[in-house]
Amino acid sequence: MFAIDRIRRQFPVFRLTDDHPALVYLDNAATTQKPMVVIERLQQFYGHENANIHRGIYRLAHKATQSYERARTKVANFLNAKQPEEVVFCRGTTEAINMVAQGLRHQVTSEDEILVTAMEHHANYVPWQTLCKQTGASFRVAPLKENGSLDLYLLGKMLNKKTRVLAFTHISNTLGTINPVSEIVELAKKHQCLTVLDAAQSVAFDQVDVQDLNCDFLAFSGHKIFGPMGIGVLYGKTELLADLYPYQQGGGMITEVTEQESRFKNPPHGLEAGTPPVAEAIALGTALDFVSEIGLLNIREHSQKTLNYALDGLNRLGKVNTLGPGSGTSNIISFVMDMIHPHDVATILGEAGVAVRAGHHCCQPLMQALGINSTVRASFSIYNDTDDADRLIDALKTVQKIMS
Amino acid sequence: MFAIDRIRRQFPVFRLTDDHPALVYLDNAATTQKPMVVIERLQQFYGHENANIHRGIYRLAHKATQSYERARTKVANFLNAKQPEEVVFCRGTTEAINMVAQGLRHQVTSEDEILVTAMEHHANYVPWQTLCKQTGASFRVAPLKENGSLDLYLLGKMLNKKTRVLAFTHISNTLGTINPVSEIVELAKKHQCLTVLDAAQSVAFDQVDVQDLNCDFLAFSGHKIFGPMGIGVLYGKTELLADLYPYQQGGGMITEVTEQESRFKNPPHGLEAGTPPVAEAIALGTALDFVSEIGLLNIREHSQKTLNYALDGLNRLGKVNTLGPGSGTSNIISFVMDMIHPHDVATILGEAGVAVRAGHHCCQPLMQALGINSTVRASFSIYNDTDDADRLIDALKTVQKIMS
Amino acid sequence: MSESLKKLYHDLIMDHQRNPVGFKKRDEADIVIDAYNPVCGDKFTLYLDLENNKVSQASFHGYGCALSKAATSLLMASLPGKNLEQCQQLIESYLYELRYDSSGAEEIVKALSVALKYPGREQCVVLSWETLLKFIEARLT
Amino acid sequence: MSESLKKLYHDLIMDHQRNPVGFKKRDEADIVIDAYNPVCGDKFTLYLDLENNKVSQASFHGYGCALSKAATSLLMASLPGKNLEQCQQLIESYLYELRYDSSGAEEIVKALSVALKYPGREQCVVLSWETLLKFIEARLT
Ligand SMILES: Cc1ncc(COP(=O)(O)O)c(C=O)c1O
Ligand SMILES: Cc1ncc(COP(=O)(O)O)c(C=O)c1O
Repeated sequence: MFAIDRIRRQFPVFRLTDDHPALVYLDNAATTQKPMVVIERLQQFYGHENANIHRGIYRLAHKATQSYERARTKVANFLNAKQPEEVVFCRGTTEAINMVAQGLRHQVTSEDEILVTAMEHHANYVPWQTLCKQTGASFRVAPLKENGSLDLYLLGKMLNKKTRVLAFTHISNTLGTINPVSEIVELAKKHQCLTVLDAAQSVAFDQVDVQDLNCDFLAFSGHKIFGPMGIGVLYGKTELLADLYPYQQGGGMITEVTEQESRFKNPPHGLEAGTPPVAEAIALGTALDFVSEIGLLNIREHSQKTLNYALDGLNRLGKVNTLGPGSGTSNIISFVMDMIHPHDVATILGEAGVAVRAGHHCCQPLMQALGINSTVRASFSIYNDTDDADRLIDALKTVQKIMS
Repeated sequence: MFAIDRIRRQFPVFRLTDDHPALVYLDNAATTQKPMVVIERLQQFYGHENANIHRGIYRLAHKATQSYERARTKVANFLNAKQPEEVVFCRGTTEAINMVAQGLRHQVTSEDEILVTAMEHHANYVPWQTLCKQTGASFRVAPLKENGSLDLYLLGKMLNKKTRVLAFTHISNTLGTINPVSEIVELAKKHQCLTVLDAAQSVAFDQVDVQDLNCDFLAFSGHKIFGPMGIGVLYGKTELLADLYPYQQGGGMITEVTEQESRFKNPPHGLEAGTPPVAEAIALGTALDFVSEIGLLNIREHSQKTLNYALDGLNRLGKVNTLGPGSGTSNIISFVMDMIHPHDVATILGEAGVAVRAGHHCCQPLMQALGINSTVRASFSIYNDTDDADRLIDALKTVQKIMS
Repeated sequence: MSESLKKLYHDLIMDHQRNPVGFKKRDEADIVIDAYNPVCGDKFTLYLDLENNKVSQASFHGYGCALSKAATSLLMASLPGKNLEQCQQLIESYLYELRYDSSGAEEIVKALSVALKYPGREQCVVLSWETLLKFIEARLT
Repeated sequence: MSESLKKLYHDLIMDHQRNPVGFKKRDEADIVIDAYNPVCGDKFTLYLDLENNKVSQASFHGYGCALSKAATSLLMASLPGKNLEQCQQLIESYLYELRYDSSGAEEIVKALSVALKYPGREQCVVLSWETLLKFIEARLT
């Protein structure tokens, strides 16, 4: 049984105070709230374990280094990576993808093609576009079917022996569409093409197993899975991480520096320049423990159930169009209301204490493909229940009343 | 009066527990300890104010955005920048410098020269060396005088009309040498050369006024000034920030994306791709408030006094050589002991509860210039007192006894 | 519905949004200006005709929220008969009232000024006005 | 001084560090190997002569901490008279004792194994040994 009350109680933000009268937080795709254990882990580190890592010869520094590396192991286990060395800590999904794109820059030529999809977040679109501008490679965008799902047939046809990278998202942060990752990776592998998976939305929704999916690189953000901001993960297969030119250079990633040249450590440390967010990495480890304890199967089931309940309510409202093929399969739903602008919806919802996002959700190319300007997005997590969905629907009724 | 007891009490790490029997923390150049206000600010944000920024239309997101931007203003005031827009948040000094180096890449040619000094931290050395390898520009290193201070005469001669960038440190993290920034900037300005100041060690020691120093860019790390890890600052003059190609691309820094091209926001937001470390930026603002309340003049005076007290003790010990010209002028001191390896010193000190650093301090070129392999470094901050210095000296006596 | 929301989605605003003044495409107009906020996707095109240096006709078309539509509609309603200097003055005083002091303003401006109290909504009520202001400033110098 | 430190800076170790076995440069040796850890800056050069496939002379020179010097000195003392296979076995059992079980080891190995309990000091006691092991493994295959 999924004990929602017990889970909610672990999130201080939902405790009723004058500041936050009964928050209905449905903006989980932007960032999740933080459970007490994660907040306390930060507090414990900064209050009692704080030291820089990197070969400190005193106990505090040694202990910090060990905790940091233990967090790496936790991430590796969470993703079922082959070894902790496949896990590079970085700021978040955005930095992880930029690290790969710029790390490949010295290898990419004007003969090459880079393929992304029309449903990518700007973070998995613009870095590749930039790489193409820098190298002369061709930037190609796999189109969607009319229902907003990826057209696998056309994707397959766009892949060819020139395709160096296929970068795509696991779950669309706008539509909630779940892409068939294994199938897409298999298509790419036929052409020896590198696969970069944006897992920002999937890691907190479903079990993500990198060996099973067989993607070459994967990126996610700690703050979207109950962890702190400023920490994220680039996973990469060992030999492929080693091929990346270090995105940043500085302390901790060096073996030797002379005036003539520098030599860098192997990954992951060779890709982590400077003082990393040690406390944040450790607290991310705590967040992953928290998730594992609840169980991703339970999380998926619960979020789907809650979202489907909300979806029913939306459909009964009338004059609401839900977008994309994924409605009801993930924890994200996007919709537009007849003749009512998403910003007006979000303002009125916000006033009713219901937090949703309105806009293009950093997916302008997707908006262009769908022929719309913006949507209202509600995204559900472990602490949302049917009461939250009811409050959402009630508030939408108010919207329709005001705007009619 | 500098009320050291009152200050120490604000740092939980110094409360005596079984875990930390009377820690003597002299590794402040690596990272500083955190006061309660900073830890509590993080707790408050993650527990009650947590939301992503970037145009959220509900109150929580709006408040987070405001707090984040208020932290930017605090940093600007702290540095006496002309406007908040000159402050870009990033992970730390290392990322800030890499942002500048890579941001200039499209402008640098094989005709250009980049000048650094022989006392730079790897973070202000290797990114420039890399930029030179990428562009064919010449990498030049200004030498030190025999006493370990910068040779300003030779520096002036190495500057010429081809010099695009002069990157140098305010305070050497190894020797504690304080460089005459204004004088050096003036030399550089004669040749229209960009100046990049590594202020990682100076912001927590002395008032740093960017208008006064007139440097073009400046970098520092939050974790070295009582703030959290994972947050740092790139300061840049407005029109120069605008010249940098965005180091990273993703959400929040875009105005418009089409398949053909993308347009970016102006700095600072155009240089902050993806979800930034919002909580950490806000807590950095709290840390700067904390510093300002104590007063940098007081901090400098106190750290110098404590360091000089320790220096006396060191000199009385005998068979100890302090390095560099800066001994006693900053809060950092490096030394070597006759016939005793720094690692053995640090191990024995560590066992005595005295935390110092031993090694090359991410300054291999400096070590080569000094003809040594490593040093022992003790660095002092506001919570260190003469008792700490006494404990250091006592422990060094033990070292000499064991190793004799 | 809260008092504040009632003010924001005031009848005066909703009237403008339901029946906007001069909501029609006129590609043949003397002056055609795009008021576009790429960040939120709102985009209006403003069409002005000048006769004897005065605005003889003003209309607009495009896509935006209730607030931006009402604000643009109000702008269109206010322009006819004014020369560019007068238009400039009008816009400047609108923006001033909105941002600093709407106590002496028309009821509809008072209503629109409530938008500034709402997260992320300021752009909606100034977009068209500021775009036209920039255009006029460039024209007049 | 704590008990643990007494063990680490044991007399046996300090004897080696004060009077290391075969501490001399011999550039003319049959085999010259650099044992270098760029991260900490320690660097020893190992010099070995072979006669009838056996180590006839072993010496070293360079810079390192007390522990790395003692560990290298012990290595030099242990090599003479052994062929490469035997050297390999010797090193492997040293590394095993150090890391997993020093209960049956010589006193000095027991002392050196204490280094593994100290932050950042493991490299010191294995650097020369592992470097030579790698060399021998490459030679023998
Ligand atoms: C002078 C100097 N520059 C740069 C750095 C790098 O700072 P960070 O590791 O926080 O990026 C440091 C600290 O290690 C430093 O002392
Ligand atoms: C699918 C997807 N990719 C990338 C990102 C960017 O993540 P971050 O802002 O944490 O770097 C997000 C979140 O905004 C996302 O939803």
